[in-house]
Amino acid sequence: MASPEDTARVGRHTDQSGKSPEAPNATVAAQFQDSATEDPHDVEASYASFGELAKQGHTAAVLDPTAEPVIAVEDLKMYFPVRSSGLVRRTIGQVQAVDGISFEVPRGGSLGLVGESGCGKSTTGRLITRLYNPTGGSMTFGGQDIAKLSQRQMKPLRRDIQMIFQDPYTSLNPRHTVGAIVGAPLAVHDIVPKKQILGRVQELLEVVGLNPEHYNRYPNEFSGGQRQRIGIARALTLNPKLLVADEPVSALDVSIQAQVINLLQDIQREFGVAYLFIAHDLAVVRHFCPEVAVMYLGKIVEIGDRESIYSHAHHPYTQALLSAVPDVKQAVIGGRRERIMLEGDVPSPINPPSGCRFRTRCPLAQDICARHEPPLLQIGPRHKAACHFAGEIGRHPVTPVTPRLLGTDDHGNADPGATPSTELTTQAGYSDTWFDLDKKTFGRA
Amino acid sequence: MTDSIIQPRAHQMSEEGAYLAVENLTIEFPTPDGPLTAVNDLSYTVGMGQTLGIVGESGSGKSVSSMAVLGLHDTKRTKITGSIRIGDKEVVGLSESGMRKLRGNAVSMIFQDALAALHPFYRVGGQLAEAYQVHHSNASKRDARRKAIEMLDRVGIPQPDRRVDDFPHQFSGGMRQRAMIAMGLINDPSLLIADEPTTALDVTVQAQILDLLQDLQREFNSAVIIITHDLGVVAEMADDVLVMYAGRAVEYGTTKQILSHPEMPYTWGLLSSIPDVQSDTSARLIPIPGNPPSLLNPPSGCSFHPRCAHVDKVPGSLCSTTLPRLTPASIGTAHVKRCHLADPDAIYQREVLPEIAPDLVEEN
Amino acid sequence: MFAYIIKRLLTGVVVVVLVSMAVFALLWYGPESPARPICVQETSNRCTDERLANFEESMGYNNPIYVEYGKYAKGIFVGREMALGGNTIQCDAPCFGFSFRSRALVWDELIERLPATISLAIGGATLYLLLGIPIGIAAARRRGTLGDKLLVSSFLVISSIPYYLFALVAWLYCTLVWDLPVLGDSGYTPLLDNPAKWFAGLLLPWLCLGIFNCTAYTRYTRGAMVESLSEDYIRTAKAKGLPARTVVYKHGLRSALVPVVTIFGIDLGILLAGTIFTERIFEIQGIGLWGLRAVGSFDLPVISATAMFGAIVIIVSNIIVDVVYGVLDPRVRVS
Amino acid sequence: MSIPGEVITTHTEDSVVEDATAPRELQAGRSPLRIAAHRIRKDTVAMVCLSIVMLFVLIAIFAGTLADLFNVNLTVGRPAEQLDFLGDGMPLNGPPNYGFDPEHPFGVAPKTANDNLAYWLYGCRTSLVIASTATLFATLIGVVTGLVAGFAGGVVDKVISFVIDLFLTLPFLLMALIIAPIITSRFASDPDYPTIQKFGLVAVLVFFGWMGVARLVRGETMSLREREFIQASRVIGMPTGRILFKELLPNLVAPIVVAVSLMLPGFIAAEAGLAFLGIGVTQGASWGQTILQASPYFEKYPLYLWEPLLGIVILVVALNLLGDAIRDAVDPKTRR
Repeated sequence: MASPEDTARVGRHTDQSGKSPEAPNATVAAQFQDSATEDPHDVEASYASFGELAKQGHTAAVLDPTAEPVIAVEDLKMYFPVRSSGLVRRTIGQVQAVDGISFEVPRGGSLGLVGESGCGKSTTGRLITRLYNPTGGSMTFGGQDIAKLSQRQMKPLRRDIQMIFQDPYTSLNPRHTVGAIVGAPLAVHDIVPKKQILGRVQELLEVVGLNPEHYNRYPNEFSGGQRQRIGIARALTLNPKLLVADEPVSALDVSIQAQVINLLQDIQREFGVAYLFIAHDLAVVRHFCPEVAVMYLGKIVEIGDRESIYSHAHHPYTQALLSAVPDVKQAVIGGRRERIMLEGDVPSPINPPSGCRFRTRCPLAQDICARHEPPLLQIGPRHKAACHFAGEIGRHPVTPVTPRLLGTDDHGNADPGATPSTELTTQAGYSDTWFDLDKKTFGRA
Repeated sequence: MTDSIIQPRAHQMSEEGAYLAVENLTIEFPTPDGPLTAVNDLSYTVGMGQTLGIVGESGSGKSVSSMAVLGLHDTKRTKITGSIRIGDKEVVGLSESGMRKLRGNAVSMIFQDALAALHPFYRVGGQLAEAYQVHHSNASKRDARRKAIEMLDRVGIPQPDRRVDDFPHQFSGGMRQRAMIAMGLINDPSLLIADEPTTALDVTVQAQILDLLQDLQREFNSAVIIITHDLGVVAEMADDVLVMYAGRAVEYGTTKQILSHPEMPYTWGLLSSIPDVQSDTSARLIPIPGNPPSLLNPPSGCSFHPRCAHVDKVPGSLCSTTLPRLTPASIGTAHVKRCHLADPDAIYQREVLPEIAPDLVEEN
Repeated sequence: MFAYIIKRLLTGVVVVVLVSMAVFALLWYGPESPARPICVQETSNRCTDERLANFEESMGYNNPIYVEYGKYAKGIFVGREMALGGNTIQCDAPCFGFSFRSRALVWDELIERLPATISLAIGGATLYLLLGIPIGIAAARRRGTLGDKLLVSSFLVISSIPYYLFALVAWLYCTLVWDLPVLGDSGYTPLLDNPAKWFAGLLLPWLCLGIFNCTAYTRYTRGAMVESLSEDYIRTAKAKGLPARTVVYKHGLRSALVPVVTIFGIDLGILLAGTIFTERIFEIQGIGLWGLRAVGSFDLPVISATAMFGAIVIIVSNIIVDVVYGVLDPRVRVS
Repeated sequence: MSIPGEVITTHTEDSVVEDATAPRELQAGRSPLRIAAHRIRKDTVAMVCLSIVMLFVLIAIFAGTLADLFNVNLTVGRPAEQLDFLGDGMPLNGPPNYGFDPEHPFGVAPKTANDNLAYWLYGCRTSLVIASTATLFATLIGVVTGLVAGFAGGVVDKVISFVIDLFLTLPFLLMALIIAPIITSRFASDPDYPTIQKFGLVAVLVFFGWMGVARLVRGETMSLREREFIQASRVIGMPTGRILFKELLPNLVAPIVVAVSLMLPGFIAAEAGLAFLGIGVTQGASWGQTILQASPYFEKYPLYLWEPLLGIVILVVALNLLGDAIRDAVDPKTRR
């Protein structure tokens, strides 16, 4: 019920099944029949009491600040050509789906990538798994820049970078058994002899909480949550170091979402896998990822650890996003938080606004925002924000903080006396010195 | 059903002037695999100016029950028993023409996917005007168009006099949902049913739509039912909450009661399986094990018992043999629950809350 | 949209040119000598090698193929003079040559026979649309009932029968066996000569086309309606309080018609391009029968003209379908 | 209309024979195709049609044996002895004027006095051999071109799509009428002329019959290519060949089976139709040819026409209904 995909799928079989003649009834009936294909007795979690069940649930993931990056992405770009529809199909523009983003994923840790639809977060995931060839930038993984590798050179590295997909209904080949799906990576990479594949598959099914005896069943015999587990098992087959999880739970029912999130955390603890966790649900990302990057129109506008982003957001977009999330427990304590309402819609990525891309909807926007793109500035030990008026909610500075770095005056006009700072970089990680917003200089806090 | 003895009245205020009163509603569909009871003995009320949130998983019957309020089920293929009273009118068994006078007029509905719910071939303004004209037969085309523009303006669509001639696909997702709301409110309905109105939308747009709905409700003083799977939406929007599982109401009360003192393990499960955007990071995410049940072959006794982690606290095999009645909760007067647990609130406060919201425990 | 139509038209022209080239080449390289049929015809079956060579010479078959194709193409646009057994025939544009069999200009014969084919196709199409769409709607509204099931399965059986056998049996019974007064006299009389005879002569073929194809259109319409009536916007329309008639006809039918119109456009093109079976069985002197006779006697210019005619009709009807699609569906119109 | 290229593409409407609403099937460890096969086995209409088709296939295979069994053959009859030239030219024994003639169970033809049963049996063989050969080749060509166009995309797809559209523009019947005699006329004096005629006909049918499958496979491939499971296999590092044949192709089996099952009756009808128009198999036994010869005698000798006509109609209808049942059974939209 939750996702539009789900609904669409349910809608689809009713169109043609012709089983129930009246439209609303047909939809309803198909829905129930759909959930009925799931085996009600196949409860994966084994528990005796609530206490035990609770122990299987995890608390929020914790950041390991000493972890080395498993992947460092710098200035990554992906432009899709837009062709005219006329007689001659010329390239008339580019969708700047991802436009110069930099971040690191720590080894064994998780980075959350959040943003609204169309912000480029899924494209980023597909770039890292090299489903797309990047337009520019670098992705350093294991000492190699995988952005520039050919598909052939990429093959050995594919073991280390795997992906979990959003839609459990289209991400599994309906014509293959679960065993074939989960074992395919082994067969492709010729890692173990054919005879041992089955053993490994059963082991993996057990890891993801499925009955290992079900290896010769087909995906259509499993529920959405179980299918997602199969997808996870497939991604784990090659013992990857990095898993790109593209909205892994958004197509699932609420109660099933928690099962899958806990499973992903179990896996992280057991195998030390790092996640790039792409999602639009800020609460889930907060729980799952100690570090979060917020994207808007192909750019990272703010990135930092959980505390920085969720409690001390400095970018007005992050603040608006957070204030829009409904909060269950707030209602218990009483009332609702004040919301920052964003006007209008997200502009087209084909022709993004000049300067800061968020300025058309930003309550703080001034002249400088249209003239200069704000640099992604490190403003804390693990916190970067890209805003000329970076500041905590309600405490944004009156004058921009960036002119001296950019070599301009407060309105963004070129200041002949100033020189742009050399401290602005696109580096992926955090440095030991950062920009102090109060003093407007670089230094350690 | 003996449950009908207890008439749940969630909100004290609405006891007198309930605009919509659903009593012992049961909806059954014949399917090739046998009859399927999608809604079973459901009762609730909504008063003018009040908002009821109905929460549940896929197939819990939340949409089916509200579609029955509008009589949208095929009468030939659906067995509906019980009573639905809108104002003073009994809707169950009402003729098609009588039903039609209510639909879109006294009661209107907003659907989840506005792109699919608006006709792709007709202009937005035309679809709004049509909704107006069908209940205002003496209104001219011009009046209807003026009304459409006025409503588009009311829901915050910029340049409504120009956008009125757009087709739905020319609108953005948020604007389509606004247009849907404008269509729902064009005849000034007393009851508005919003079926997952924000599920397909981004979170900032969702916030806009929810705010809009609240403002409009205040303005029109209508009764609102909001159907959702998102407890956060309910927490922000609703005065009362009805939690449904496998076609039955399992818990019903004021939002504050339900969210702070839930007494049914399924509600606990819902609360514990979603993280909160501000909660303590030491809160655990505890899923509900297993999958939603089949309604063709529902579990015996309490339909939640195969997934319930607290069955061991109920003596004997009561949970799997006997369907618990809707009984008053231990805390609060306007609060009923369907559970065999003897002192659910204590269990919640002692066992569940420390795991899922340790910060809230300390406050108590 | 305009640019799109221009693009489609240009592609269409390319396709027609390719078709004409292909047919020209086929006939040129195909039979033993392309001049033999005309030689046989003109010499009343006394075509000696010498005479054949003469004909080949005068027809230009000794020249390279591209030269002759050039002449042929030029003739279509500006006309040309053609040699025939010592005489010269003036062939005005559009010149597709002359028929070897009748010695008449191909274009004139085509124009003469066109009304028969058009009458046949339009009449048949009108009938099957008028029958098929309403029955389809009715079936969709009563979907799942016994009547619907019976109708749909019997129509499935009928539409599975090869059309020409259906038409043949109808003709045999109506004409030979029962000798029905009106239905029995099939054949084509120009509408302006005698409207009653025109009608009587085409009635049986119309009925055959209409009844046979209406089974298919009933199924298309029913399927499209079933799909359209299960859309979300139908539920919205009901929830607005619209009367059932408005819901079904204004909201449901409008979107159901789009696929039906698409199929209709393509079918009409095929129908116009190749009513060979109908014309052959009912002896209607239309384009199809003309082409069939030409094939039998290797009447090369007529064969190429009919092939090009068929291709043009199908291309044009495809373009019209696309345009109509755009008019019906605003989502296509804008993009 | 019996245009093979269009057979598949025009079937856009939903399942017509309502699913036999079988009780919930036990789906443990069964592939979607096996589930489909199971549904077909439960479908009475489909099973009856399948039996009919199998019967015709057996007749085609054992045409010679059956002809021997009835002691009839294709050799030219003896018109002078067997036909009543003084009367109406009808046979002296058997139908239509006399009762059953055990020597010629289906009667003999007027004018030639050929044995109808022998021509019927061999006509069945001709129909099925030509149609199934044409189906095989048209499917092969269609699948390969469709797969390549759909998966490669870009220029390759544009070129293939143009060719498909070009072929769809050609009026099938007319072109078949033109091409068939051109192919065969060169071999008019060849002793093996009937065989060449058959091959020519197969070539024509394939030539104009592959586009439907190609378009279908192209479309399916394009939509499957975007599915996440194909992307998943790319992420695994699966080579393109393996993706095409191990991941994509198995998902195309169902639509291809449906296309084939609807193409076969189309070709049978087309073969007979061409013969009826005087093209195609004019030498040797063909149901269409017999129909052409029989229609002038219909008034006096209806049985002569009805024999081949019913042969075609029963076979084609059975195949079409079977194809329809197969489509319902494998259609992922009707599957739960």
